[in-house]
Amino acid sequence: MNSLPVWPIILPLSGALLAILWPRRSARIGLFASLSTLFATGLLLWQVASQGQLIHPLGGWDPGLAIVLRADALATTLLLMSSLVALAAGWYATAYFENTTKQSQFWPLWLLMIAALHAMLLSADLFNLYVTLELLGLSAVSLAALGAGRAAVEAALRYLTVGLLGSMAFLAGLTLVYTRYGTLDMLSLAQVIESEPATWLALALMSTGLLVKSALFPLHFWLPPAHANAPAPVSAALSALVVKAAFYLMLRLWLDTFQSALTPAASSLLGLLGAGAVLWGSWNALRAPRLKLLAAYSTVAQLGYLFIFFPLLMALPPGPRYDAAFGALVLMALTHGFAKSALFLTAGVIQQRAGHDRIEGLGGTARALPVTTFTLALAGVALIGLPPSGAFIAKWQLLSSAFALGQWFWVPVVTIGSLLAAAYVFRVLGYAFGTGEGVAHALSNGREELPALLLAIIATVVLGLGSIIVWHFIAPGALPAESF
Amino acid sequence: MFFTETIYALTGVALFGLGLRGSLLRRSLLGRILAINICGAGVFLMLVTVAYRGPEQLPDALPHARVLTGIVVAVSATALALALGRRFRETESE
Amino acid sequence: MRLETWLPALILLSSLVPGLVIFLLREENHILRTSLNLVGAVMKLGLVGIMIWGVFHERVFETRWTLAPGLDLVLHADALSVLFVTLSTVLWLVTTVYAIGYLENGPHRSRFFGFFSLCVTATVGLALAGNLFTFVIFYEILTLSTYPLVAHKGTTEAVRGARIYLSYTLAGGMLLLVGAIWLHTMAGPLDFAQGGILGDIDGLDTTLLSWIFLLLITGLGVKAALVPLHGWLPQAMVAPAPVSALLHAVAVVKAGAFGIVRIVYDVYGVEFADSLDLLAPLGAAAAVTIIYGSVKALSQDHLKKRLAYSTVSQVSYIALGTAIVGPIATIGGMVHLVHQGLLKITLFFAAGNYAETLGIHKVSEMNGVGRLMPGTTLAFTIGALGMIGIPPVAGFISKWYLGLGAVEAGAATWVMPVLVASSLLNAAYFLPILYRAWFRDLPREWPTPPRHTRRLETQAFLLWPPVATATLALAAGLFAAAPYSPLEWVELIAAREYRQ
Amino acid sequence: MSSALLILALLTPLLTLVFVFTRIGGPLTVVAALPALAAAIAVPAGTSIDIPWLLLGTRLGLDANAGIFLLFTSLLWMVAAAHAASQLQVDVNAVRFRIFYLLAMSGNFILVLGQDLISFYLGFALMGLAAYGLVVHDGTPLARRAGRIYLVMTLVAEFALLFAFVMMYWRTGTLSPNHAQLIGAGMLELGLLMLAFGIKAGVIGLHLWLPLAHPAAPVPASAVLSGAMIKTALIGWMRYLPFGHESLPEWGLLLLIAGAAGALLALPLGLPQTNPKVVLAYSSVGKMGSMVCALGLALIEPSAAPAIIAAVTLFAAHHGLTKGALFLGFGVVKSSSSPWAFSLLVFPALALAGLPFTTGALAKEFLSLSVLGVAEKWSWVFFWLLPIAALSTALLMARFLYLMSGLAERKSSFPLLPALPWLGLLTVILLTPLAYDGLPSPVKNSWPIAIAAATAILVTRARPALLTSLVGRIPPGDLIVPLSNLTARLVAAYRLSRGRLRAANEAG
Repeated sequence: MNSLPVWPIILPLSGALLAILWPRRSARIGLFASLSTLFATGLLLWQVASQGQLIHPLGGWDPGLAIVLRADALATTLLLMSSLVALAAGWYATAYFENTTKQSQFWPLWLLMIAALHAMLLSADLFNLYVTLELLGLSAVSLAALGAGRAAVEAALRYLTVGLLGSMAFLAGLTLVYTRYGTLDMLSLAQVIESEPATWLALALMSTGLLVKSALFPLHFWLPPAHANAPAPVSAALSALVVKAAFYLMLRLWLDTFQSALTPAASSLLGLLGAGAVLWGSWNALRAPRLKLLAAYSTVAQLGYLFIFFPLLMALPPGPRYDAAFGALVLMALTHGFAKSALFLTAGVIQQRAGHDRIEGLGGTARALPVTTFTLALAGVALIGLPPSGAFIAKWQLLSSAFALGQWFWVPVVTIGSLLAAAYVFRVLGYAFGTGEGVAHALSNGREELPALLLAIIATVVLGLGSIIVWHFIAPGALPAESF
Repeated sequence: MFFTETIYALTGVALFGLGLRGSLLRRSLLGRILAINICGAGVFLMLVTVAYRGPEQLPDALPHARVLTGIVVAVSATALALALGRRFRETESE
Repeated sequence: MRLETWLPALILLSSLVPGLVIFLLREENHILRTSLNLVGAVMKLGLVGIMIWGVFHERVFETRWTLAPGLDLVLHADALSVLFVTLSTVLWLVTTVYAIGYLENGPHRSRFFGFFSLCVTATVGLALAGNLFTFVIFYEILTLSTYPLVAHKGTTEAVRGARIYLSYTLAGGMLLLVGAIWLHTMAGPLDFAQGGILGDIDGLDTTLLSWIFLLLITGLGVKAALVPLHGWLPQAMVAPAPVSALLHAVAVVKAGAFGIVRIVYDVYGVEFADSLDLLAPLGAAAAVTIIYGSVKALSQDHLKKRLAYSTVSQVSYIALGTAIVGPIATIGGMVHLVHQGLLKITLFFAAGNYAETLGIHKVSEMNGVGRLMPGTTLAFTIGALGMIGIPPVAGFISKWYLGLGAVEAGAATWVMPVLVASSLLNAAYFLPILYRAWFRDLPREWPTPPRHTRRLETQAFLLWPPVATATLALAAGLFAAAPYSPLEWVELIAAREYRQ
Repeated sequence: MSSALLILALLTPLLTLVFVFTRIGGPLTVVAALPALAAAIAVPAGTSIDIPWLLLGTRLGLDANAGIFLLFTSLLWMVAAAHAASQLQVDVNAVRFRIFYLLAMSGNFILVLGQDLISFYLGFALMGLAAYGLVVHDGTPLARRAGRIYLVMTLVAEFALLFAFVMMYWRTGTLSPNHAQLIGAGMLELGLLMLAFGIKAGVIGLHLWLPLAHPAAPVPASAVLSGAMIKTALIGWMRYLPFGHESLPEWGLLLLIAGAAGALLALPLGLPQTNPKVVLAYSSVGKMGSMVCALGLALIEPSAAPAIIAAVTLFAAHHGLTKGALFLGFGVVKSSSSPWAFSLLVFPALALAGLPFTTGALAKEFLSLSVLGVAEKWSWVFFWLLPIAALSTALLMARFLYLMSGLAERKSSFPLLPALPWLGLLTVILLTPLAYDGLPSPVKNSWPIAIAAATAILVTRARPALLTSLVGRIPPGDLIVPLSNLTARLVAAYRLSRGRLRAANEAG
């Protein structure tokens, strides 16, 4: 029964292979594969919820040798998010790539990417992480290259070179860890790690690699062109899942494996970079001329928020307040995932309807595409962190921990970030509500707008009102105790 | 005897450094791809030296397996980079 | 399914569900949309009636829903929240009728009524909020749901006005949020309790509490239009009449004032706030706003702008009542919450009628309007007299209690001149309008030919709401001492707020 | 029964508002005042009813002098209404006039009958604002200016009264304080009270609106304005100053001096006027001055208070009726300009001046008795004041008659129908002295009339250059003219500076 973690990887992989064999029916295969992956993830989630962490060494080898798959609460939650977003984006992709040759090229790469992503989420071995990271990078780059025109190819190339450099750095760090501790299994490593220069160097190298991949502030230059020029469903996956996966690895390394080797200085550096990302990303998003560029910069900003959690989590002693903050971190990651993918899908719908996605030319969208505008508004609300969305509660916890720890610095950063976010979201809505003939064609069929709407509703209503599930599942420690 | 391992390790590090410098500074695409490959080779060399457990014991098999996987990954990455480079050159005209 | 736990949620849903359904309706099915609106409004009124009866018999209604560790969404019906819920429900019903008439064949009505219902849901949620966390949530949702209403017309200045409105209220909301989180972290979950909770928690650093109070009041001050933060109100006059009526009399402005009342009475506790001498600056700000609003209203020729500035000054009466420490001043402040709502909504309905039927927007164009539209102008007169504080209309009662409260608190020396000055200023900018309407004769050429229906001066849906709210205002004044009147209810609240 | 009558007295004017649009609206306004008249006669003094749910708990009732006030006020409202019904048939704004007339009437009755602070204030405010409608009725620029000045001063009076009542309610704790509870009023409270009722009574200095508003209003309205409405200030003072329980020497002195000044200045201000109605207005200022002076004395000497109050009430009744008759007479003479009507007009003029066997003499006698009885050092003031006041009134009446004579040239028949209500009023004034026995000796106070008649004949014959040059020199409302010019210049300067300011930052 404990072979469940394998399925979320095998199903998309086999789907990719079948899609290559029958290119004409690739769309149907792709959808079926995504659906079955979602089902498998659901099963895994139910299993983990009832029995806790699940370890599954592939092929029955003993831990030293085997590729070990570990499915704990955090991994399965992100797994669920990625399969949901993948399903919705895939569903939209069938309409987006309708009767174009790209349909058959899109699906194999898409399913490969999902497989790589799921493999990375579940792997518990550092080298395994390197391989899956690389796989994810390659598939993401080729998907990004599917975009029309020279700009897409150029952006994909820069994404590839930067990605490879990141992986090399990760590999070098990995080697140092192996020379020092002789094992790469994360669970056993956690007990053995000491705080000493060699470990710091290893962690620094690995972290740099991951920061490049997750586009944290100074290393974010490759993300906006890549995400802006990629086709809408691809950029939705890139922003919501691929970048988030790199962040997930940072989380795993800094909070689990290398927990004891960390110094407050390191985590506050991360926090500072996060703060920079929030301000720089939001400022550029406000000045972005195109909707997808705005969404890309907004991703840079939102990731900044996630990194601001690091210094807080580092400073909090384990206890209800730590669990509350950790739950908030996961909640914010989830909300951003759903909201950002919804935003990119709507951008795709608008681009196809209006022929361009220049924000100034969005006049009349509210009249022509009411459902899309509503989705845009909902996604915007989730990005800003206004009440009905999960991000609101996450930001409440973030600021609450900041106040509790007396780290005042994050409060103005988050406030200004949220206000800037409000500015760029409502700038878009202002144009959408305005007059003008930007979006000429009338109503599109439901198939295109529905996935984005569902994602946006998850981000705002489900995660907004049902946010307590995250704490139940991820950090039960925070709940019953009303002490703090 | 101790001497050979450090040489290999040092050359590994040197190659990694050179590859890194090359990939950052080179402007031509081909140059950057080659530099990344050198960087990769450097890391693989380090891995191999780690596997060496003295003259009398057999070297540790795990790093060797990892080097093989690393090489496969590096090759596929280079192939993708070259393909994208060609496509990029083709679209020069746009 | 015990009633006590589900009634507040039901009240919320009774406007949320119709709102969401209306969003999906196409423009054509007019009947379904109108019936949905009215059914929702009437049902909500019924539910609120049950709640009033319940609260009167000391039954506790509370819906609790945990959103995060230590953060519960609480809808709790105490005397103060029921007062505000009743006001907003009654006025929402009237405004819905008015809006149906006003937007007779305008564009985007589904979108309008959808956000309209969302806005009232937010207001009712805000009123029923049981703790500061819930209050902040609905405070922000209110901003979101009113933005599209202000930008409804889609013209450039409508979008510009909406943008200014949004930037003010979002910034205010952010300040309130940060203050609320800070307080929440320091003092734990802040469930509103009669007489305030911070007084009992010892070991709180008072300077921090003062800073937090400043943050909270500034955040709320934006919506309550205290002077430096009132800039958005005249700009939001670009919205259609039912929206500006709703914004000014019921939802947005009242949310700010109600928030200030909640913070001072149910979070800090008025004695504790006074011991930190936080109320004096609040009183000063309110006084300045009262005078500033009235003076600015004098020079506005555009009717709705003049009413907007009058709102700026009138809402600060509530803040003034809160700032004066004493049960009678509290009564004055809280009862003005209801009276100002009734009076101001009448004035805006009348202004809407003039704009819609006769195409008049400016005061200078209102010559002889009384002869053309006697019903609306009579309602306008009652509203205006109420605003000035002439008995028997409701405004007088609030001014009487505010004056009395000031004397009781020994603050008569500075409150009395403010009240007298503002009453005179109110007279100075309302009576000329009445003079023009009743005494001046009709100009020869008319802006737009008046569309006379056979019997009524304007459509029934537009005429009856102002007349209804005017009679309500008159009744609230005339029968102030009667049981179940707003004054009686407020006395019930004020008595509990003070710990003898 | 009596309580029903009281409520009816209040409600009928408001109910008739509904019929005001119909043809029978006019006559109905007359009927509206009937229940109040009946209440004044039938309802025994001291009855009161509590309505807890109305306003903040109202108490309606009649005490001793309120009965007399109600009597002559309702009579005057009725007669004036009848006169309006006959005269105003042709006027296009008749409906609007009736609305404001009825509102003012109900305000007046609520004020008289309302025992508690809130209903008194309600009456005060309602009457004040409705009267504006009457003053501005003709719509001429003069009327609008008079209306504006009247409104501003009335509003100041209203809000001053509101906050005086707030402090009084806070101090006494009850909504209807009796004289005993009123002791110990603060300086601010009494000051606001004096200001409010001073404006209403037209005490000198605060009288600026009176000579403008009364003439500007149509005849029936000015009759009621002069006859009934300014008397409400007296009711206010009598009810809300602690007469007989506490001596307030400095406030009493203030009232005394202001009253005396009013009485004395009325003559020099009134004589040069060219409009007869303005002369009457100034005579009202004079008469109110003497009444206020008496009340001042009552404040200083609590022991004399009850007698003085009774006398002042009677004097107010006399002045109300005669001044109303004079205004109505002016209306009849002006419209018909028949010498018969003019001759009839002489009678109320003489009555006002205190002709023996008329209400004038009676009221003056009672007043002097109540005032001179006081042994105190102030009695010399009255010893001189009363005769001079009488003389000035006589002279003013002479001036009035002289001006009226110019109007009554044509030989036309006596207009019986329109003058009927006026005649009814005259008979009432004629008959009231009979109700009181012990008439004062005729010779004692007829000398002022003799002197006035002599000077009048002398002046009309000789037309001394000095006097004629004075005619028309003082504008009606005297002080208000320089004052309003000053404010006009101030506002202009403010707008100019703001305009320049806006231009500057537009240019900048």
